[in-house]
Amino acid sequence: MTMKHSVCLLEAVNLALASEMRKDEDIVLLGEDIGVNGGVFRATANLRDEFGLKRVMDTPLAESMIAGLSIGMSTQGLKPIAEIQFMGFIFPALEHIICHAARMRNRTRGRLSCPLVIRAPFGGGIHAPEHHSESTEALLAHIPGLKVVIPSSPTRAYGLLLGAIRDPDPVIFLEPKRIYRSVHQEIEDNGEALPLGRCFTLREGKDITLVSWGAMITETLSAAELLSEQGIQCEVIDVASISPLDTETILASVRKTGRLVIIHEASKNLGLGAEIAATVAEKSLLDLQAPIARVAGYDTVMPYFRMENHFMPNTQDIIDSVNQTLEFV
Amino acid sequence: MTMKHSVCLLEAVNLALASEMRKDEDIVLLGEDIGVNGGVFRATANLRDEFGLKRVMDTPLAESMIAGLSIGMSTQGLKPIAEIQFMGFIFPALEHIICHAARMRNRTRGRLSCPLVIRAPFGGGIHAPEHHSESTEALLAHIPGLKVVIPSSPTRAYGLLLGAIRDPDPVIFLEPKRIYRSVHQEIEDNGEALPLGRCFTLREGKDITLVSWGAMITETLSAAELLSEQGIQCEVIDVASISPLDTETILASVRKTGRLVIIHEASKNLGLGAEIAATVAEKSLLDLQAPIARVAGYDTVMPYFRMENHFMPNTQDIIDSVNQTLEFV
Amino acid sequence: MTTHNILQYLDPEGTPTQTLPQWCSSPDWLLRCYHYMVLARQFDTKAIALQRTGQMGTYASLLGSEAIDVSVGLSMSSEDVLVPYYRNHACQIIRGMPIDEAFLYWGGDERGNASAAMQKDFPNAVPIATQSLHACGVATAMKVRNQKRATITLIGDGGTSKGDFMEALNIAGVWQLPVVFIINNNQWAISVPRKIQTAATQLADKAVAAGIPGMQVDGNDVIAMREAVDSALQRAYEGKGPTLIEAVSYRLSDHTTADDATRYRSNDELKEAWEREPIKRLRNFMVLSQFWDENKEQALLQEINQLIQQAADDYLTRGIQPVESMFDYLYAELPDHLIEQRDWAIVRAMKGGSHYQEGE
Amino acid sequence: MTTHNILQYLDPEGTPTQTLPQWCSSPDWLLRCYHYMVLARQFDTKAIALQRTGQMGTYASLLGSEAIDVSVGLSMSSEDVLVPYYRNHACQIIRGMPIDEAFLYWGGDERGNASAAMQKDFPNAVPIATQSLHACGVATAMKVRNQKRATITLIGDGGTSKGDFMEALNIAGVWQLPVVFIINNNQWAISVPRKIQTAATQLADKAVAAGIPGMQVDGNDVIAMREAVDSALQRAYEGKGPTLIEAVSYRLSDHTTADDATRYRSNDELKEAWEREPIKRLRNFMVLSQFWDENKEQALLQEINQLIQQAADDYLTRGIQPVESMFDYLYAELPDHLIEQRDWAIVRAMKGGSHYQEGE
Ligand SMILES: Cc1ncc(C[n+]2csc(CCOP(=O)(O)OP(=O)(O)O)c2C)c(N)n1
Ligand SMILES: Cc1ncc(C[n+]2csc(CCOP(=O)(O)OP(=O)(O)O)c2C)c(N)n1
Ligand SMILES: [Mg+2]
Ligand SMILES: [Mg+2]
Repeated sequence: MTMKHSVCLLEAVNLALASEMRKDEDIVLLGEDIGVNGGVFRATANLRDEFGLKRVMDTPLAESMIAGLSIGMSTQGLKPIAEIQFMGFIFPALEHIICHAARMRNRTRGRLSCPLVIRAPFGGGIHAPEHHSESTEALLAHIPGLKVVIPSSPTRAYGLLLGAIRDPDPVIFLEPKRIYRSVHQEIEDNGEALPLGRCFTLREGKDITLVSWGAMITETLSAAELLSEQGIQCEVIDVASISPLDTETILASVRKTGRLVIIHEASKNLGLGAEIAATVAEKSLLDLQAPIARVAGYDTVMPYFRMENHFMPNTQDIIDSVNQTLEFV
Repeated sequence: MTMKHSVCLLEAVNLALASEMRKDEDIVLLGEDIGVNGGVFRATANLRDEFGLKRVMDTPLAESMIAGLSIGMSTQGLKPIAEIQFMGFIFPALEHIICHAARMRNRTRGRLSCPLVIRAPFGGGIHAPEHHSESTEALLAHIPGLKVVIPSSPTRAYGLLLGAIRDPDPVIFLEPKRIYRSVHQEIEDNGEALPLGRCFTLREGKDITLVSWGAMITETLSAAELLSEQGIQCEVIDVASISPLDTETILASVRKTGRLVIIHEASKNLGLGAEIAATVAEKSLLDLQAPIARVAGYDTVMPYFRMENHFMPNTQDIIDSVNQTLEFV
Repeated sequence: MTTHNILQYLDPEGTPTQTLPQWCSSPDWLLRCYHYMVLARQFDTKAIALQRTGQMGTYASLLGSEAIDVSVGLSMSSEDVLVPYYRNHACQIIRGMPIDEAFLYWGGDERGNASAAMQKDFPNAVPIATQSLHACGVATAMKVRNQKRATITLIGDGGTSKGDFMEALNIAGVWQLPVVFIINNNQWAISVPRKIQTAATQLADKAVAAGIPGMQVDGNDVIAMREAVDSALQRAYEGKGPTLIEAVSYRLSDHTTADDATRYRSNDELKEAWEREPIKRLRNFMVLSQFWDENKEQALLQEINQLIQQAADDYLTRGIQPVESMFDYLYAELPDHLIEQRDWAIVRAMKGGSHYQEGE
Repeated sequence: MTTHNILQYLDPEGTPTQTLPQWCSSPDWLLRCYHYMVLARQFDTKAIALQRTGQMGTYASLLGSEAIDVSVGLSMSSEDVLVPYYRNHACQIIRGMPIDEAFLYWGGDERGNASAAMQKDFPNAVPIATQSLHACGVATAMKVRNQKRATITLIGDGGTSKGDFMEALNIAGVWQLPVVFIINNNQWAISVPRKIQTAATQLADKAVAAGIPGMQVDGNDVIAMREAVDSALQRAYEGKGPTLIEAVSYRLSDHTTADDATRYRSNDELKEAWEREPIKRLRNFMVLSQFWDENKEQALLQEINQLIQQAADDYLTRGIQPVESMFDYLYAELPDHLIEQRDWAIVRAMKGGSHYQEGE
């Protein structure tokens, strides 16, 4: 019998890590402050005590190094799960991620591969210092050979992280830190993974399709709830795996509703919303009864925290956009 | 009286560098092998001889360093023009480009700024080794605070590079190496810059809009020429400044033609084509008489050179796509 | 392996351990130094109080690095350029950053980096070790222009592990740049102790890889710090190239207000470190030298208390920036596609808009 | 500054400069070594010829680094892992890479990295210095699993300036990893001479920054190379941690076939470097030791000539990969959105398709 745990998203990450590390000796964790300290957000709390120094490694401060080490380890059969302390510090690791992790299997025609997970908290809304609030997931989603996964609830964090760890290819697992602790859910630690590469339809509706991921799912669901009180039925899709993208689910929904609003926190220009909109415009143009709207962050630098709320879309913005899209004739 | 030079794109770059360096003492060049060797493609040939060691600096091998140095210099009033030997090696420099060059002005509310240019050859088609053929311009175009410019002819290389050097903000200048030497044009070295942030309409037409940039402009123009023999009039737009994007020119053209094909060598998923398609789908949906088509590289890693031609779109692909778009009713 | 003898003039009790430099016989510099060290500490106390009461954001305390910050601040000329990391508020204040704007930065407001008084000094840098390279760029500009100026840049012990730092030492060596690298070796990088950062005997050894001089200095001893920084600056001014100074200190605070250091380090270690702290050491020496007494101490504390309180008040009454400031400093000129977004941001922030906030 | 004495046993003429290791009295190892060095050189000659005649792509010659490559290849056990840079074809061939597939790689075909015979060795790495960190990851896997194995990774002198290399030395030092770093200091990074890379006296000094042992070795002297590599491997097997070896050589070729070194370096320097080249040195010593004579030389040259010719023929007759191979190795399983692109690629490559090429 497995126990039920009432956990927040952050604890769900911890639960999934512990659960899988018990089953698979090849899993090792590495990153800055993940050991004794249990991570600056405590995502790896207690794991050093349970699994010891050899499986939970505090590294010196160097993200390029963390990625490079992970690549080396993964080719030899270990399953590294690296933490980048904040997504704003992932840039030094990009050369390794783009040139090696994403290419090893292809480059060696399958002789070597890089089954690894790189976890990083991302997104704004917690009044953190500069570079602690970015949403640059689109940069990673553009790279062939990577998978990029973003959970939006404790349940999906648990299931998707297990899916990411078991995946034979490199997965970037981005954790929306704004909702790290906001919601608790009952989770059974049953080791059941959720599939990567699939959207989750969180709410069915016939009037309009709302597509989002990560922390913005919260506002998207609130908007859908409020709109339902006005008789508007929104279909809410959590993209979850932003790469590879499950376009089928989105297209099917748009075929049904004829209207699409995409919501994301990242800057609008070349955010993932662009790809979703382009794909729909390419494959389902005739199904559209209104222009595709994107509710997104501005094309400017995420401001320091005193103004960060002005940058990020909120529930009202989504409602406004939905109303506008519905009014279009 | 200024002299006319018959130059290829590569020589146009050299001409613009020399021309502006003569006028502006603050301009310095730095990069790997740009000095005595004049650059692996010879873009900086003879400049070391003319301007000396202090203005043409061979650096040790480290791209993060090249970008970091450039940032430091530019804040103090120098105008560094850095060369990254191939765009495939720009990744170590991204932290500096994204976190500092693109943000310095904003971060200091205008007290400091980073007027610098980072040049890099990019794109496939010259049978080069791995990592010498990528087109990851979309990564840079997603970053607020940068400008990203791509010439597609000797004339535009000369004019746009002058524009980039004189720009008060950081500009990434990507040179399509496949057409480095393919075409010669007569250029008057008159120091006249072309504006950044503007598309160039290379050919007017009423039937369909073709949007492209860089080396693919060659195939796009060929396709337009061949199609014109069948009586199809293509409007060809060279985006040139992929960030900030001149959406007005594109939208105006689509309003006229009602049909749009976007052509790029980079992977399709989240390539710049996605943003262009999304913008059109958002702002000009009702003008569209057919779905927006993207003729682009596959969502896979650019293969080693023996197969690179299979990856890149060609003239026939563009013609096919245009015909398909025109047939749509 | 190399070993450098650590440079020290005062022991933890403020007693000289060797013949002091000539300038120590006059109180001038020492008094200024003490003034700013006390100011630094009071700034720190106030900042933490503001954070704890929800009036400021996450804050990186400089408790324990006052001697480093202040000696660097005092040794630099206004012509020099400072390229700081995120723990150099005291140095920044000495160089002209208004105290209220130092608070403002930690309050999450870009105007904290904007003061014209900061001249060409760099703003705080959060991405670790990147500043080391920027400093080399700044120094290159000085060198290209044949100026007799220098650049000083600071970094933590953790930061020395990141490639950028080593790339910076290297280019400074090859190009013989007028730059001084100062490592604030406070023994901890958040929860990671110095010995887990590197197997190098001393952080000053990093200099060997770049063929530049490196030295280890007692970072709790302002006299040693001044000597080291002055001579490094002198070398830079004279075209003799870069210097690496490892200043050995201890992070007496949590990493930031978001951290809880008791989770990973022992109380004993902390208590012991307090024995070596820089302010007491200098005060003892000044008392010993009869430059200082309890009356002066009280007067100073009160003076600075007022200064800090005033700055905090100024900070707290500073209104938020207009929402369009998000756009207005991105480029020198606003690109067309941002005009629409800027207008929209203004509308959203207005009464009735989706982002309207009472009282802004 | 540290200074290491360079390790050398044979002078440029092949005359011993000090007492030789015991194993030198038997011809076994030396003959194998010579065999592979000659093979390396003939491979090189053939590769350049193939490139010049348009039958291969840009090629990085290993002329002048035969002693380094071969001694490393021979010293490693098959249990060890090689993490090469792009100039280690000889080492890769010794470790099992089929010679025709070595050509294939430079012919622009991913199958050149695919041979099962390469086991867990890394493929060629074009992005400079990244391999140093991969090697540390490989060595970490060995250490975590308590295996008595080691990792060897190579890099150029230019590569030592990139942050990754220093980060790699550093982590290897902290974690005491079973890894051997070998710098092929061939004096040039394309057109940039060694002295413009770093002000360090020796590249071996880079080790000091990481607190690990470093040594400088004559990279044209196989005996010195074997001694250095063997003892570094031994240290690694025994859990004593990493070693840095700077192998001093000279790039006798252009950087690659796309380069023209006469643009930036003098003929005199090159001529002088040829005096020190590794193959002649070993041959002279073997002749001196009566292990070798002209008959043997001719027989060997002919044997290897045949081998290389055969490999080149095999390479040239190797068909192109099926176009769908672009997709089939991207992920373990083809994601849905690529099915359509894959089908499309196949159609485009077929007769009548936009990418049809005669004879493919
Ligand atoms: C590139 C990068 N990675 C990670 C972080 C997160 N981080 C902030 S401070 C810190 C520790 C820094 O320690 P140290 O360099 O010793 O400086 P100290 O804070 O002790 O003064 C870390 C890991 C960061 N800011 N930048
Ligand atoms: C990160 C990166 N930057 C630039 C290049 C281009 N490049 C290829 S080889 C080379 C010089 C390398 O010199 P060195 O490390 O001394 O090795 P060598 O070729 O001399 O053996 C350069 C700059 C690259 N491959 N990777
Ligand atoms: Mg520290
Ligand atoms: Mg070299």
